[in-house]
Amino acid sequence: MSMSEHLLSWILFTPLLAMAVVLVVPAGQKNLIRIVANIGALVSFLVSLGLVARFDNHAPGFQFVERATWIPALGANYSLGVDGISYLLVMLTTLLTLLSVLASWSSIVDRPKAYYAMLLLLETGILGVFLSLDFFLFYVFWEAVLIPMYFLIAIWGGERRLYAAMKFFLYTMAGSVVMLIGILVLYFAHASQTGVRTFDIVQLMQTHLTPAAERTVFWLLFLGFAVKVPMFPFHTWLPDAHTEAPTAGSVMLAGALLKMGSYGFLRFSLPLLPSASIDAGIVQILAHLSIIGILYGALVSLMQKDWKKLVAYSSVSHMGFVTLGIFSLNTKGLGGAVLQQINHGISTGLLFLLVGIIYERRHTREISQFGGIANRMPNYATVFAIAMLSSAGLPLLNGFVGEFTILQGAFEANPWWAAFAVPGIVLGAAYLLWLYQRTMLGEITNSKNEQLTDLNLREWAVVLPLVATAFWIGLYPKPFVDTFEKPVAQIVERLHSTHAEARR
Amino acid sequence: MVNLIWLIPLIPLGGAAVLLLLGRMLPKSLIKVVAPGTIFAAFLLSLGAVMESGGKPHEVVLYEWLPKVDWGFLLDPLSSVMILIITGIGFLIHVYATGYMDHEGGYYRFFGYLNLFVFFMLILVLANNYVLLFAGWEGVGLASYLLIGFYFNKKSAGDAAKKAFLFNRVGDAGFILGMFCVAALTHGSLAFRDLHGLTAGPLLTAAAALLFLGATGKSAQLPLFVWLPDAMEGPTPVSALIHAATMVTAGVYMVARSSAIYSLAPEVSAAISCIGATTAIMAATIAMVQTDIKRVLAYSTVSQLGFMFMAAGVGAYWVAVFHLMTHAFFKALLFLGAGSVIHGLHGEQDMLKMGGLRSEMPITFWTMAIAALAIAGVPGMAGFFSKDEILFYAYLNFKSVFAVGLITAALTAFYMWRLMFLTFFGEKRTLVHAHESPLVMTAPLIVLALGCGGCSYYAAQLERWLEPVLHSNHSPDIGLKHVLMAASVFAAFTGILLARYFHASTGPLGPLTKLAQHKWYLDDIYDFVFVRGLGMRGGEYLGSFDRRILDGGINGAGLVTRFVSRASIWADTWIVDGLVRIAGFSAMFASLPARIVQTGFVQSYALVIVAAIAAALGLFWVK
Amino acid sequence: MITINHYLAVSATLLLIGTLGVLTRRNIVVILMSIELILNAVNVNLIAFSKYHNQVTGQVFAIFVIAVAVAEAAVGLGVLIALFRNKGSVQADEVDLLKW
Amino acid sequence: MITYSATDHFILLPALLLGMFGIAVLLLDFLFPKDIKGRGWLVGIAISGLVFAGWQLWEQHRYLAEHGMTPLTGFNGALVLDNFAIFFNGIVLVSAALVMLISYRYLENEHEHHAEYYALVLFATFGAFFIITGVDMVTIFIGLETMAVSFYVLVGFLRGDKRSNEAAMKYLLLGGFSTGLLIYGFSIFYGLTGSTTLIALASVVPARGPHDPLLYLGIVTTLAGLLFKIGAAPFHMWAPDTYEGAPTTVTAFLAVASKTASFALLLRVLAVGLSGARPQWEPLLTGAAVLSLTIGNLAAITQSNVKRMLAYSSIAHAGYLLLGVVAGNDTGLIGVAIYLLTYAFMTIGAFLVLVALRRKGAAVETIDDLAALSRRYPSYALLMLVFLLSLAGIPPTAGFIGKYYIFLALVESGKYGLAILGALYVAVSLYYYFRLVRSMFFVESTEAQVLAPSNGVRLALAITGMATVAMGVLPEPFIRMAAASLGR
Repeated sequence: MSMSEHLLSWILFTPLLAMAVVLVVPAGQKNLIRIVANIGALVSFLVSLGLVARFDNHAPGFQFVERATWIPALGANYSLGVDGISYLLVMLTTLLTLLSVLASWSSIVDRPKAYYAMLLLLETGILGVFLSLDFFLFYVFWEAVLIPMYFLIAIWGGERRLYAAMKFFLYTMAGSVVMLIGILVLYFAHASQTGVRTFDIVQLMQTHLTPAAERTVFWLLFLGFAVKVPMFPFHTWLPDAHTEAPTAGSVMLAGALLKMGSYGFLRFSLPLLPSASIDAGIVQILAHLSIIGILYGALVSLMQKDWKKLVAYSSVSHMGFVTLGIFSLNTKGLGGAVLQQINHGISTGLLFLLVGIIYERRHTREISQFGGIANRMPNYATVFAIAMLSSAGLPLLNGFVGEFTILQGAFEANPWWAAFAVPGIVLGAAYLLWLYQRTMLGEITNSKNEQLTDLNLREWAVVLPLVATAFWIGLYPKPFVDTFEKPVAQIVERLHSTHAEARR
Repeated sequence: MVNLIWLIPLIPLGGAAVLLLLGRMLPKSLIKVVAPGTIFAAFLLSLGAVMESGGKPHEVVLYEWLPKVDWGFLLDPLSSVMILIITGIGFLIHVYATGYMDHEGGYYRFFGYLNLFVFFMLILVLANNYVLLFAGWEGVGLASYLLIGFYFNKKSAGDAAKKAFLFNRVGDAGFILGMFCVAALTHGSLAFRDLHGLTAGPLLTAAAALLFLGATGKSAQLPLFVWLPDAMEGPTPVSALIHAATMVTAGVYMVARSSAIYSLAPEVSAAISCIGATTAIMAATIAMVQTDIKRVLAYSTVSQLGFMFMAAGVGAYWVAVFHLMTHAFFKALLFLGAGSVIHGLHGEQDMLKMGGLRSEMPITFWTMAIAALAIAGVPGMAGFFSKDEILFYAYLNFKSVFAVGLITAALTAFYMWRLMFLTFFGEKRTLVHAHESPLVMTAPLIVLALGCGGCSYYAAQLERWLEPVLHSNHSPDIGLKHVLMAASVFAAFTGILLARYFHASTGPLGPLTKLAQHKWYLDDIYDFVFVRGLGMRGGEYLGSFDRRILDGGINGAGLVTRFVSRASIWADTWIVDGLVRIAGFSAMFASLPARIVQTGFVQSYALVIVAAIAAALGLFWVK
Repeated sequence: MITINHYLAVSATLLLIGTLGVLTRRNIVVILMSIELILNAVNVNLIAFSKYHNQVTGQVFAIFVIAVAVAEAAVGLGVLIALFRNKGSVQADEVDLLKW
Repeated sequence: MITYSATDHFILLPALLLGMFGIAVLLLDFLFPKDIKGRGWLVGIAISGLVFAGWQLWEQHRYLAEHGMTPLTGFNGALVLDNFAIFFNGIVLVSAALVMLISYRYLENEHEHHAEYYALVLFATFGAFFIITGVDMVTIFIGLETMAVSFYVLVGFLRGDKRSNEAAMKYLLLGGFSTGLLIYGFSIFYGLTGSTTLIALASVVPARGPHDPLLYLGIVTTLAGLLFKIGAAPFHMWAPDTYEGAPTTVTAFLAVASKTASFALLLRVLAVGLSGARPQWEPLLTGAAVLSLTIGNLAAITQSNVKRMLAYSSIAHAGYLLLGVVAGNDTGLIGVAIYLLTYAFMTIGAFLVLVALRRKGAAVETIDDLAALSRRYPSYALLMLVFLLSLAGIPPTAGFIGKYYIFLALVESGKYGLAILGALYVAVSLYYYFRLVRSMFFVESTEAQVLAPSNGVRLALAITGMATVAMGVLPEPFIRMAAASLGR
C-alpha cells in the first residue's frame, strides 16, 4: 500500500498505529510513552501535510477517493474522500491532536499510556467522520468517537467528571441513534427507488424523496447533528463536558468534535435533503435557534465564575454563528460557516490550552482566585489577549473574517437575523474582556499567584502554531477560502436549483 | 511615492512589533528614538505621497482579503488631510511622551501600543473600503483599550478601558449592520469608489442611520459618550493623541467619507446635527462644573465633536473636517499643556489645588493660552474660522441648531477660560513646587501653538482641496457671514469675561448646576439600568441575592444583562437540563411499577401473566 | 347429546380452576397439582378433538402430555425437597428472597 | 407405517449424538468411583459430544448446500432440516460449548461438581434441537419440555443455596403454568385443523377468518407460552429472579440457549403456522415488544446486582427481537437471526467475566464487586467493556449490526415511531451498562485477588471477545449466514 495511492487511509490509520505502539511500551516507562505519543501525533500531522501538498482547489467533487467493499450485504463500503470542506477540518484535527498531545506532557501523571492511547484513538475517530464518503462508515466513526472521549473525561477529568462524561455520552448518543434512523430512512428510500442498497453519499444524492419524507429525514438527522454542534436547546451537555474534561479533552472537544455536527449539516443535510433544507419553516426555526444560541451562550458566559466554563459557554455562542451561517443558505453564509468552524477550533482551542496551562500551575479554575497574572506572566497574558481577541472577532484576527462573512450571509438571507445576531459580538467582547480584566489585570490579590512562572518552551510550542494560524486567517484568508469555494458553490447551486424546481 | 502609501501604516507597525517583542531588551534611549522615529518616517512618507498625488485620488490594492473586499489603500484629499494630522500631531505627541513617560515602568510597552495605535489609525483613514476601515476602527479601539488600561494594576483604569471598549462595541454593532446595508446597495461591494450613483430609499436611510450609530460610539456622541471622560484614566499623551486629536474623530471622518450616502438621507442628516448640537451643549455644561483638569478637556472634546457632527449633519462636510483639523491642534495642545501642568505638579489633577502657575510654567501657560483662545473662537485663531463656518452653515440649514451652537460657543469660552483662570491665575493653592517641563515636552507645545495660529488661514484652500471628495454647498452670502461672525465673537468674549468673574463659582449655571454636576445623570441612568441600579435599590429586600449581584455588577455587566444571564442559567439548569433530569427521574419513576410488581412472590407473577392474557382476550372483544 | 362444545366447556372450566389454584393456593404442592389440572384440561381438549376429527393423533399427544407432566412433577418435587431442606417451608408466599 | 429412513437418521443424528453423549456422561460417572479427584475428562466427553454434533450439523449444512438448499423433512413431516434449523442449532451448540468450558472451575468452586450437570446441559441442547427442528406440535412440545425440565434442574443445581432453590422453584412453577397455557393453545390448534403440524395450521388459518374467537384464544395462549420462554414482558417476571438465583454459568446458558431456541420456535409458529393471522398477533406482539423495551430498560437502571441487571437487559433485548418480528419483512427476520447470533456471544461473554472474577468464598454479583477492575485486571475490564458496548449496540461491535437490522426493518415497514422508540432506548440502556463501566474504571477499591482463571475460561473469553469484535468490524460473513438461514 503505497502512501501516495492511499493517502487518506494513511492519514486515518496513522494515529491508530501510533496508538498500537504506545500500547506496546511498558506502563512504567512514562517518559518513553510520552515521547512515543508525541512522535506518533507528529507523524500523523506530517502525513496529513501530504494533503496540503497535493490538494487541488479546482478539482470537482471529492479527491483522493478510495473505495473498497466492506459489507456488501448492506451496501456499505469503505470509501474515503475529501473536498474543500473536510480538508480543512482534517488539517485542524491533526494539528489540534498534535498540540493536545504536547500540552499533556506534564499535566497527565495518572495512567499516561491509556491516556495517549485514547487521545490517538479519538483522532482516528474524528478523522474517520470527516473522511467518510459512506454514510454507514460515517456512522461507525461517529459513534466510535464517543468512547475515547467518554474515558478521557471520566478518568482524567475534574471533580464532577463522571457526571459530565455520562451526560455527554447519553446526550450525544440519544441524538445519534435518532440520526441513525434518519440515515436508514434515506437508505431505504434510495433502495426502493433504484433497487440498489447503498450508503454512498454521492449516490444517495440522486434520491428523490417526497417533501414530507425529506422533512422527516431532516429532523431525524438534525437531532444527531444539533446535539453535537450543540445548538440551543441541546447544549447543556457541553459546559459540563468541557469543564470537567482534561485540557486536551476540552481542546479536542471544542476544536474538532463539535465540528462533526456542523460538518454533518454541510455534508449531509444540505446536499442530500435540499428541499427540506430550503423549507421556509425549517430554516426559520433553525436560524432562530442559532440566534438564541448566540445570545444565550454569550449571556450565560457573562455570569460564569469558572474560567473554563466561561470558555465552554462561549462555544455555544460561536457555534451559533456557524449554524446561522449554514442556514443562511447562501455562498457567504456557508463559506463563513466553514471558515468559522476552523476559527472556532483555533481560538477556543487556544483558550482551552491557555486555561490548561494556568490550571496546571494553580489547580483551580475559579476566576476569583486570579487577578494580576499579567504581572507575573506577561507573555502568557499577551498570548491570552490574542486568543481572546481572536475569539471576540477583532479584525485582522481569524474570528472576524468568519463572523463577518457569516453575518453578511445572514443579512442577505434576512436582515433581522443579522440584526439580532450582531449583539452577540458585543456581548462576546464583554465577557471576554471582563474575564481578561479579572484574571490578567490589576494587582495580584492572591498570594498563591506570586510564584507563577511564565510560559516555558514547550508551552510556547503548543500555543505558537495556533497564534500564527489565527493571524494568517485574519490577514490573508484567501488560501483557506479558495479550498472550499467550489464545494460551497456546489451546495448553494443545488439548493437554488431545487428552489427553482419547487417553484415550477 | 504614491504607490508606497501602504508602507505608511506599516512603518509604525514595524515599530510596534520591534518594541513589543524585543522592547524589554532594548535600552531606553533607543526606544526614545525608535518610537517617534517611525512616526516621523511615516509623516515624511505621507507628506511626500500627498505632495506627489496633488489631490488626485490614488488607490493601491495589495490583495483580496475577503470576497470583494481588498486590502486596498486610498489616498485622496480627505485621507491626505487625515494622515498628515495623524502622523504630524502623532509625532509631536510621541516626542512629548518620551519626556512625560520618562519615569514610568513598561516604557517599551507604552510606546509599542502607541505605535500600534498609529498603525491602526492610518489603516482606518487610508482604507479604500468599509471593512478595512472597520478593521482600523476596531484596532484603534483595541489600542485605546490597551493604553487606557496601561496602568493595568489600577482597577479604575481597567474599568475605564473596558467601558470604552464596550461602548465602542455597541456602536460597532451598528456599524457592521450598516456595512451590510451598504453592501446590499452596491451589489456586494464595500469599496468607497462604488458609493456613487446610489439612490435614496429605506435601505439607504437604514445604512446611514446604522453607520452613524457606529460613529456615536467612536466619536462619543449621545447616547454613548460616557466612556470618553472615564478614558482620561490613561496617561495624558494618550488622551491627547487618541481621545482628542485622532481616534475620536474617526466617526466624523467616517461620516464625511460616507457623504455620498448622507447627502441622500436628509432625515438622518437632520438627526445627526440635532444629536451633535445636543451633545455639544450638554457636554459643555458638564465641562463648566468639572474640577479635574483633564475631565474639563474630555467633556470639551465631546462638545467639540458635537460641533463637527452639527456641520456634517447640515451637509457641510468639509467644514466638519476643517474643524476636526483645527480641533486636533488646539485640543492636543490643551491636553499636552494640561499634562505638562500635571507633570509639573507631580500628578495633581484637581484645578482647585492649582492656581498661579503662570509664572512658574510660562511656556505651558502661553501655549495653552493660545489654544484656549482658539477653542473659544477668538478671531485670528484656528477655532474661530472653523466654528464660524459651522455656525454659518447651521444658520442656513437648521436655525435651532444654530441657536444651540451659538450658546455652546459662549459656554465653551467660559469653561475653557475658567480652566485657565483656575490653573494659571490667582493665588497658588498648592504646596508643591511646580517646575516647567523639559524641552522634549515644551517643544511640541510650541509647534502645536504655532499650528493653532497658523493653520486657520488656509480654510479656503482646504475647502478647495476637499472639493473633489466632499460635496460642499457654497454660500455667496458674505454679508450674512459677517453678521454671524460678529455674533460668535460676541459670544466668545462674553464667555471669557464671565469666566473671569465667575471662575471660582461652583454654580455658574444656576439651577442647571446640579444637573451638570451629575453629568445629566447619564452615567447614573446607565448605572441604574445596566450596572447595578435595581439590584442596589432593591438590596434591602433582596438580601443576599443583592450581594451576589453587586459582586460583579460594578464591573460593567449590567443588571439587565445580568438578569437575563441569570435567567438563562436558571433555564439551563432547570428547564433544559431539567428535561434531561426529568428523563432520569422518570426512568427511576417508571421503573417503580415494574419493581413494585416484582415482589418476589411467585403467585403475583402468575397473576400478571393471567392479567395479560385476560387483557389480550379483552382486546378481541373490544375490537 | 354431548357435543364437542361440552367437552370444551369442561376443559375451559378445568383450566380456570387450575389457574385459580395457581394463583391462590399457598402450598407449593397444591400449586403443582393445579398445574397438573391445567394439563388435564389440555388432555380433555386433545381427546375430545381427537374424537371429533376421528383420528388418534390427539390421543397420542395426550399421552405425551401425561408423561411430560409426570416428569415435571417429579422434578418439581425434587426441587421442593431441596427448598424444604434449606428453608423448612413449602409455602409459596415465604419464598421471596429474590425480588425487585 | 412407521419407518426409520436414512433421511430421518441424517436429520436426527446431531440430536442423537447429544443424547447419547449425555447418557454416556451419566453412565461413566456412575461406573467410576467418586473419589477420583477432578472430573476434567467428563467435561471432555461432554464437549466432544457437542463437537460431534456440531460436525454433523456441518455435514447437514454441506448436504443442503449441495442440493440447492431444499429443506429435508423427516419422521412424516415432524422434523424439518433447513438452513434455519442449522443456524439456530449452531448458536445453541456454540453457547453450550462455551458454557461447558467455563463450568468446570465454577462448579468446583461451588463444591457442586457433578457429572449430571454436563449431562443436563447436553439434554437441554438436545431439547432445543427438537424445538428448532420440529414442525409438529407434539415434537415441539417434547423438545420444549425436555429443555425446560433440564433447565429447572440446572437452575437449582446449587442444592445448598437457598436462592438457587428459590429460583428453580419459581422457574418451575411459572414455567409449568406457561407450558400449560402453551399446550392449551396447541390443543386448540389441533382442534381447528385435525392435525398437529404447523403446515396444516397454516392452511386452515385463512379459512377461519380474522374474527374467529377460538383461533384467537389459541393464538393468545400460545403466544403467552412463547413470550414466557423468551422472557418478554409482561411474561418476563421469572427472568430477573431466576437469572439472579441460578448458578452464573446456567444463567448464561439459559439466557442464550433457551432464548434462541424459543425465538426460533416463535418464528416458526408465527411465520409458518400463523402467518395468515398476522392482524391478530401483530398488535399483541407490538405491545409485548414495547412493554419489554420499557420495563427491561427502565427497571435495569436501578439494579445493583449485575446478573439481575443483565436479566432486565435481556428482557429489553427480547423487545428488540420482537420488533424485528413485528416489522414483518425479510430484513426483520434476518435481523432477528443476526441479533440472536451476536447476542449469544456478547451475553455469554458478559456472564463469563463474572464467572472468571469469582473470588474464593464470594461470587461477583453486585456492581460494586466490580470496582476498580480496570486497575486490577485491565484485560477483563476491557473485555467487559467490549461486551457491554456490544449489548448496548454501539458500533463497531457486534451488537450494533443486530440493532441496525431491526431498525432498518422497522423503517422499511414504515414503523418510524417504533424505530425511534427503540433507538432512544439504546441511549437509556447505555446508562445502566455504563454503571458497570463506571464501577470498573473509576471506582477505587482494594478487593482481594480473584482466583486464577482456568484455561477453559481463557479460551471462552478469547472466543467471545473476538467474535464480538469481529462481527462488528467485518459482519459480512455473519450476515450472509443469517440471511442464508432464512433462505435469502
